[in-house]
This record gives sequence, structure tokens and C-alpha cells, in this order.
Amino acid sequence: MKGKNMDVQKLLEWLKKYDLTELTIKDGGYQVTLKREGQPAAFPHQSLPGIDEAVAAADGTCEPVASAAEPEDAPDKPELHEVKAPLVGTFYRAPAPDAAPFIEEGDRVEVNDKLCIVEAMKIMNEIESPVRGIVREICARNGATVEFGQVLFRIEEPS
Amino acid sequence: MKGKNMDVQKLLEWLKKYDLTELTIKDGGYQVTLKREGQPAAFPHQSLPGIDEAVAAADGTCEPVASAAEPEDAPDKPELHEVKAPLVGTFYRAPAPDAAPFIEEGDRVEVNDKLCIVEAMKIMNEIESPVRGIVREICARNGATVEFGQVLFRIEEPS
Amino acid sequence: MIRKLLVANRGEIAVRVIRAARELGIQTVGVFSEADRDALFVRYADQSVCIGPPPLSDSYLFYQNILAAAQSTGADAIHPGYGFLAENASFAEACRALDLTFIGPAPQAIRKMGDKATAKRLMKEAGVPTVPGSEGVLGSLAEARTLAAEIGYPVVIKATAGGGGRGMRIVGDGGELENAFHAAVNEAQQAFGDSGVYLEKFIQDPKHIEIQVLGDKHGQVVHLFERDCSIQRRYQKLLEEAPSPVLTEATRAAMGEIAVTAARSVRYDSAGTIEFIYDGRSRQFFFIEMNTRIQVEHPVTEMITGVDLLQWQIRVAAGERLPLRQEEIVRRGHAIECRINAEDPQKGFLPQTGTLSQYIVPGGPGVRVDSGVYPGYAIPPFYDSLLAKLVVWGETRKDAVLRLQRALDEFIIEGVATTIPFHQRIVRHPEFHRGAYTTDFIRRITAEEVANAC
Amino acid sequence: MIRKLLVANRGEIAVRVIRAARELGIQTVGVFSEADRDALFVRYADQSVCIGPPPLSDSYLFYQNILAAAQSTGADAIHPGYGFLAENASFAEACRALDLTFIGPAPQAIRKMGDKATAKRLMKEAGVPTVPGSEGVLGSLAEARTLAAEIGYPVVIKATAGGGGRGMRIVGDGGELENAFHAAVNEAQQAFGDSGVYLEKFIQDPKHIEIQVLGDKHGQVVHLFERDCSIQRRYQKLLEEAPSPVLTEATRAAMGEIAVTAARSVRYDSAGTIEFIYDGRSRQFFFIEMNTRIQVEHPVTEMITGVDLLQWQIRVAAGERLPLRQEEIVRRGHAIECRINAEDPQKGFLPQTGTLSQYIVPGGPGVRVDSGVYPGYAIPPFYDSLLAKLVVWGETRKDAVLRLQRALDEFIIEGVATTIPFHQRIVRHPEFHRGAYTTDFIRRITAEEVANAC
Repeated sequence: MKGKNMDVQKLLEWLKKYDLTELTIKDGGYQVTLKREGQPAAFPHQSLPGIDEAVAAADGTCEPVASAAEPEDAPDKPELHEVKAPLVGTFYRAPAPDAAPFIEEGDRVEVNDKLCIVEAMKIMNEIESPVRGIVREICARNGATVEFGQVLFRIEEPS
Repeated sequence: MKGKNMDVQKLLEWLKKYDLTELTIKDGGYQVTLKREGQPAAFPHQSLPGIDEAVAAADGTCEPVASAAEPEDAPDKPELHEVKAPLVGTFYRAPAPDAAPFIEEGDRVEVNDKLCIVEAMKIMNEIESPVRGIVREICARNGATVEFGQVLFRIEEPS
Repeated sequence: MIRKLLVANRGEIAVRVIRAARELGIQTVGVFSEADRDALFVRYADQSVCIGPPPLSDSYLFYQNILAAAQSTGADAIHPGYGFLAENASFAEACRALDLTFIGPAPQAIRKMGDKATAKRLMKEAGVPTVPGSEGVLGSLAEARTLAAEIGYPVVIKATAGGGGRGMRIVGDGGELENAFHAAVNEAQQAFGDSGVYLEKFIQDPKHIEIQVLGDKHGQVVHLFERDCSIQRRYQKLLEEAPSPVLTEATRAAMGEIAVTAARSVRYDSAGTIEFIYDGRSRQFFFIEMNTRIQVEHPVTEMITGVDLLQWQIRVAAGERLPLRQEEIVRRGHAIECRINAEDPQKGFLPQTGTLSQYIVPGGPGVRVDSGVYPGYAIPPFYDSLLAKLVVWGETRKDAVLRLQRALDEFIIEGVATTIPFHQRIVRHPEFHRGAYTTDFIRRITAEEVANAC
Repeated sequence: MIRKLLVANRGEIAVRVIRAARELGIQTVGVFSEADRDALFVRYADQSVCIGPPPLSDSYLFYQNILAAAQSTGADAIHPGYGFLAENASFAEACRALDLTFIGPAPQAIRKMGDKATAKRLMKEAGVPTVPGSEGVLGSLAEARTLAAEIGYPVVIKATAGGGGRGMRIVGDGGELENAFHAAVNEAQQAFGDSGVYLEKFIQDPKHIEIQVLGDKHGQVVHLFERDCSIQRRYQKLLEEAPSPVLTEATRAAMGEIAVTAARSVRYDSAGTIEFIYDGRSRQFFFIEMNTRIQVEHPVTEMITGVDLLQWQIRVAAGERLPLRQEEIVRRGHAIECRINAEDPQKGFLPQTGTLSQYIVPGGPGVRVDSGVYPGYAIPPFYDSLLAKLVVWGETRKDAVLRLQRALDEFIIEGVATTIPFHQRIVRHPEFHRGAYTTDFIRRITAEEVANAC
């Protein structure tokens, strides 16, 4: 394997870019194992030989195309928890067209409070808050398509 | 004109790259004048507007493809004068096939001493030394094609 | 007609589908995994949606997000490309259930042709020649002798439980049969603990030749001649050409007719390919399988017929009739395709990843490049290694070969090793020039090289 | 046959010549000025020689170094491309004197066609229609009336000393002639101090239509149909297509025959073009000039005929006979070429220099790119602004136009402004779609834009 084609630096970048928590590469027999947020995914056909072993962990973020202009980790802001879309679908802020939104910016939320609905395949998927805190930003428009990994909310956790 | 397309830096690089001694650009009427080692060359059809005026001088070198591997300005060498091919042709070290070469490496030469012949269009063009000094390097092979600007000799001038 | 088409694939085929759609005035939606955010097809699609993390099972094979992307973007059709979901009848049905036009054949045709045994049985019933042989285990030497005489020598006897050549005997004539039968039975018993053997015709100088077919929803089916795909490395095609340099016009016409018969028998209503194995000695051909999708090598057919297969595939899926009758489909000249993979031929064709620090594609007359990458692109390590397809056309095969040599020499890729040097060797090989190369050509020239190196 | 060909040109045409030579098995020598050391053609040539500093007069127009480069590299032929030395009879003779095959017509043909007055006289003698009009200054109103009746209205009266529209009158019918004649004479006298005027046919809805011809050294001449080059900006062609959307088959055939007659009359033995002005109202056409070289827009002809014009040009120069008779040259479909220049359409088409920070060329079916640049290339400020020619083919003109739109949208060039956005406007303009556009199309749509901006 050529060092310039796939070095450890590169692997670390991929780890970070795709939120991988674990990556194992072996040369003999060409095995690759990737783990991501607890879900194992094996690629038996993929071969990346040349590095005897590389195990690393990183915690990166996924930034969707649609929100490229949004500020991220601005120095004057406290650390915000990003709630991302776990599936592709249509984003709804309220349980029904004529109902009030689940939350507004500035609202306090507890863990498992409902934040929104992402409709996919005629199924209304309720998205719950994974943290306790104050909703600082609602990042998607009501009725808009959200893609996988898109940031939907930014929540300020109590420090 | 977009600054990124043609800025002064770029012009200075061109000056250096093509051994230009002068370059004038005017916006109104799109005039460009380039001068190179005393020979004027005008490009009336070329228009490079946007920079009001730029006059600069530089002394660059022309490095032929064929001699890319040759050492140039090596720090441990004295300053050498490069004699370049003024035309395209066949390089001959001697006045006739059975004659002795005009010069050998290590020879002393005076100004106007004959160094070699470049044959082009059946005409034998004698190349004379522009300087006095010791021939340190003969850079072309007898019988080889030399291209315009190719370094033929390196001569060490007395300091 | 279709207004907005979602492309459920990646790489060069996603770009190819987008091109066809745009030329038909159809809007396009790209779907991409997180590893493909910078891919060329994402750049070229009118709109695109991230559908999951890099693993295929979570993105390009994950129905739900793909179908949700189609629904939420208002797409009314889905093109599956090749691979991935292209020959997945359940996915095709899921599209139908959501009123999305699946750009491919009806699910029943995918199902019938997807199972090899079913496909072979159906083809036999339809009168399509398949490799002749015993239906199951041979009962006796006498049965073997009768069958072999019927099929014609040479034949091959193989262990039903076998593999790797054990329990296998090639039989040249009737005199060799008895010894070969007993040897095969004994060897099978020893190797697999099962003495069962079967017999079939032994294909000499085998070539992989396939016929492109196209059907519509109104019962019309046409063929668009053959492609010779015998240049393969471990069943991966590396170079394809049309027409095949070995077919006679009579055989070509017969194969075309048989392919149309095969497609008609499953009421095929899309672009598809009937694969045959061709015996270079006897000039017979036998059905192997049908691919119910557009294929990687479809451009060689487009180059000799002037027909845009992707556009036709989309138009017939939308219910249009085939615009041309069989006799209106004419071919001119010769086309060859090379698959330019990010693989290092010096290291057993190991897939390469890296950044394309330079990428200069060949151009000029008779050269077509279908590429999914661009200068500066970083190849993700998660997917296949196909970077580009280089396709050339020439008035004659000789013209095409010379043009291919020139185009390969012009193709400059820096940053990763590619198959270009290997293709340069193939196209300068005398056996390739003669055109009668067989499916073991790559194996043999690779072995030659190893032998020469020793 | 030729063994080694020196290419006395630069940019995309040098690359084009190298491609043709390589496909013919001919070695190539590139010659380059110091400003072109990094050019693509230098990279693609088998061998290359620096022939001088950037100014044209010291490099690409400097015979001595070019001929010396040919001799010292052992080249036996020189291809001049277009422009530069392509229509220089003295250079062609200098090549002959050194036993170098000049890839172009015999010097006498270059000389005869190079002088406009001589060319027009010769063509009249050969029976080729030229724009009818008075031989010199009109003697009287009566003479004007006789001539105008003979030619047919409308006619135009112009000052012989004139220019810029002064002393010019368009005359629609005989009733207008007297007033127009006197007005033109008076205006000419006032403006230029010379009352001389002449009269010629006024061309309505003018189109620039040219016929590609090809002759060999054995007296054969064929034509390869027409190209419509009416989309011009200040006499610079921006887009060319074949066939012309307005010609009837009868007119096409007549133009082809006349072009062959014209070429034969000067014993033309290479690739060349007969330019006509075409009257969109009367459907008459008139000889304007002959270009005795391969032209920038030759690919559109290659795309519809499948003929490699560069290869033929080289082969006939080497003494080969034309391989095809007139009736064997068939056309299929429609081709359009866009010249992608490094010019900013937003700033009066100012030439741009800079580095191509990104360069993604379109691909897929029916797309050909002839380019002289590559990603990361720095455009030198010394030469013309042509970066690439984008050529598309489609079965119909509509298919070709849709394909061209798609290909233009795919062409990504960063680092310099280009004419791509302007071409995108042209190909979406209703008048272009109709196809009856005339030589003032660009001037008019540019004026429209200025008017809309006010």
C-alpha cells in the first residue's frame, strides 16, 4: 500500500467526518470493520490493506448542505446540543396542521419531551429531546424536507 | 477586471519567467508593450485592461525541458555565466566531423572565442563566447538537437 | 411523462442517469450517503438529499430513506442504476405501492430472471438454447454415453457436490468416456463423500457475449446487437466491445432473435441484457442469465447504434412506445469500452483510495468519457473502485483500437494507481488485436507476466 | 507515408493534430514558445522543442526555428493547424524546398484563394455565383437602373471610398432608385470627397454558410456538406452547427456541387472550406471566400459524417487517394459546436488570463470536447482566448440542442471568466431554437440586453 493513498491521518479524518466510534483494518484477509454510534457495519468486500492495525475513536459532526451558512461553535455562544434528523422526511413542528407547535425557541425542555415530527412513508415519527435545556434554535422550516443528519434543533444544556 | 485574474504579482511572475525587461499595460485603448533583452515586441490585439499601469523589470532564467535535472545556482558553486542557444538546430562541438572540438571543459576562453556550431537550415551558425573565463560545463551532446534558450555552456568568469 | 426523477445510485451511473433525464427535460434528485457529499452526481443533480451514513445498508440500500426522499421532494419516478436496488423486485414493488415509476422492468420479470434455475427452465420452455446436459445426477455409464452422443463431444463430467476442479473430467470423445466417468465418480466420492456426477457440453474457446434488448409496455421488444465482454478478471469485466470480432452475421442475427424471444417470454418491458456463453469452436451459443437492468457497458451499444439507451429506458418506463422498429436499428463502426478503476494492477488490483491530484480526460473525435469523479476529488473508501468508463468509436475495429490506445495514453490520473497501465497492455496485445480472445485471456496474460518475471 | 509530423501550432488545434497523427501511427513533434512550456500539446507530443520567446513573430511565426526543429528532429512533414502559418504560401514553399510534406494545399492554391479579388474573378470564371453588382463605379442613374433590374431588387448602393454606412442606401424597388442614387452620391461626395458609388445585390436575412471540401493529389474532390456559422460576434464565430437548420435538400445539394466546382477550378488537394453568404429570403447563395486550411469548426462535420477530417487531410497530403466517393459520404443527425473562450461576456468579452483552479469537462453520450488546457493550467496572456470546443451530436436538432444545454450546464471552469454563460443564453433563446437566426443575431441579443438594462 502506498502511504500517500491511505495514511493514518486520512483514516482519522474519515473517523471524524462520519462519526465513527471504531475502525479496525487488517491486512491479511482484508478485513474492515466500522462502528458508528454503537451500530456495527461490516464491509467484507472492501479492502484497505497496508496498515497493520488502526483503532481510533473520534467524535465529529455532520453538517448538512442546507445549513452551511449556520454559525457553528461560535466563540461567544455556550456549548449547544444539536438534535439531528435520524431519518429523511418532512419536518413538522406541530402534531397536526391546526395544532400549536410542540415547542418554540426559548422554551425549556426535559429529556424525552416531544420536539417535532418527521413524516416519512406516511408515518409520523416523533422526535424527542435527548437532553434537558433551553431550545435556542429551531433550524428547519415547518413542512420542509429534512435530510439524514440535518441539524433540527440547538439546545442549551444547563452548565 | 477581476483582481484574481491578473494582478501585479502575476505580471511580475511573467516578467521573470520570460526574461522580460519591461512591460507596459494601459487600460484605455488596451495597449500592451513587452520588451525582452532589448528587443521590442508589440501585441496590439492583446488586451489586458484593469491595471492602470505597471512597469517593472526583472532578470529571470529560461530553463529548458531537456536539462531539468541540471544543477542550477548550487550554493557551493561560483557564479557561472550561462551561454544559451539563440536558435533551434543541431549542436556540433567541432567545425567538421574529423576536426578537434572548439573547446573542452576546463579550457580558458576569451570574448568572441568560438564555442560551438548550431546548424540550422544547412547553415553553420558559430556561437561565440560572450564572456572571458573558464568553461566549467558543456551542457549539450555533440549532434543533439538544441532548442531555443537551452543552456549550452556554463563559463566561470574571473571574480 | 415523468417530471422529477430520483436517482437511487451513486458514481458514474448516477451522473449518466442525470444526463439522460436532463436531456428529456426531467428534473433530478440525487440521494447520497455522508461519504458522497462531494461527489460529482450531487453537484450535477438539480436537488439532492443525504440519506444516511456511509454503510450501504444504511443509505443506498435503505429503502425507507430513499422512498421518503422521493416523496418529500415530489419525485414521481426512481431510477435504480445498476447494482444496489436495481434487481430488487421488492423495491420495485415498494415504488409501485407509492405511485412512483420504477425505471426498470415489472417486478415479475425481475423475480423470474433473478432465480437462475427458474430462468433456465423458462428459457428452455421458450426454446432458448441453454448449455445441454443431464437434468440431475447421472444414473449410469450407459446414461452418460447416450447423453454425450446426443449432446456431442467434448463433454465435461462434474461432481454435483464439487468445485475447484475435483471430480471433474473433460471428455474429448466416446473412447475416453468410460475411464473418465469412473475416475470422476471415484474422485467425487473421495473428495466430497458423494459420488454423484452430472454431464454437460464442454464449451471450447468460450466467450461471454451478451445481447442488449429493450421492450416497452405495449409488447414490443427489439434487440440492439451484441457486446463481447470476454475480457474479465475474476468475473469482473475490464473491457467490452461491440460488435464482437468473432461473430458471423448469421450467428449475430440468430442471437438477436433468440434474445428477443427470451425477453418476450417474460413480457420484458425495459432495458435488459441476455448473457450467452459462446463456443468459439462450434460457434454455438447458450443462454446463461438475464440481467434485468441497464448495464455498466451499455455505452458501447449506444456508440454503434446512436441510440440513447438510458433515455429509451426512461421513456418506456413512462409508458411510451419504442420509437424504432427492429429494422430501423442500424449499427455503424466499432466501439470499445475500458473500465478505469482505482485499482493497482501491480498489487493484485488492490482498490486504491486517495485524492485525484490531477485528472485530465482524453477528448477529440470518437472519444466518450463517463466519469463520476473530477480533479481534486477524494475517493471515499466505502464503495466500488470504478472511476470512469473510457469509450471509443471507430469506423473499423482497427480504427477503434488505435483510437483507444491514443485515448488511454492521454488519460492522466495522479494521486491513485489505476487500471490504465493494464488496459494499455491489453490493447497492444496481439491476441487482443486478433479479437478471438476468450474468457481466460486476462488470467493467461497475468500468468505470462508472472512466468516472465521468474 | 509520413513517419514523423511536426505540429507548427499551439492550443487545442495542436492537440487535435497530435490525436490524428497518433491514430495514424505517426510520431509527433511539438514546437512551443517559452510561454507554452506547460501546455497540454507539449505534454501529449512524443517530443517537443522550444522555438522562441512568447511573441508570435519570434516563435510560432518564425520559419527558421520551426524548420530547423523539423530537420533536427527528423520530421518529414509539418502541419500548420489554422491561423499562424496555415495560409502562408511562402512557408508551404519553404517546406517543399526542404522535402518536408506541408499538410495543406499546393502553394498555388493558397496564393490564388488568398487574394480576394483574384479569388472572386476565378470563381466567376468557373461559374460559381458571387454577389452580383457593378464591376466598378456606376457611371449614371441609367446604368444603375439597368443593373438593378438585371440583379433584382433589393439592391444596395455604397460609396466606393466609403465605410461605416455613410454614402450607403438600401433600395427596395425601382421607384426608390432615383432618390437613393442621388442621396448616396451626394453623401459620398460630402463624407469622402469622392462621389463614386457602386451597386450590388442586398442580401436579406443573411446567413454565413460554408461547405467543407476535401481533395486529393489525384484530382478527386468531394464535399462533406455545410456548416452554419451565422452566430458571430464581430466576425468571430461563437457557435457553429451542421446541418444548417434552414437549407432545403435541393439548396444543400446545389451548394455542395458548386463548392466542389470551386475547389476543382484551383486543383485543390487538401481540406478546405468554401464560404458562402446565404440570402434567407431568396434562398440564393454567393461565394465569399475560400479558406485553404482546416477550420476551428471542423468537428461538427466530423460528428455528422463520422469522417476524421484531420486524418484525411494528413493522408491526402501524403499522396493517398480519398478513401470515399461522394455518394459514400453520408450524414446522420445534427451537431453543434460552442467555442468556450476565456472571455468575460459581462465585460465586452474581454480576454481573461488566470489559473484554471477547477476544470470539469462534460461527458456522456454525444459529447466531444477538444481542449488545449487542463486543471491547474495557467493561461498565458500572449495568445488567443480559445480554451475548448464543446461539440454535441443528437439524432435531431432538438436532441442536439437539449444535449448542448445539458453539457454547457456540466462544464465547470473556475479561475477565469468564460463564454459559457453567454452560450447558455444563446441555446435557450427562442430565435436560436427556430434556427432561422442571421449573422446579426448576437448583435441584436446583446442590444436587447442593453435595452432591458436601461
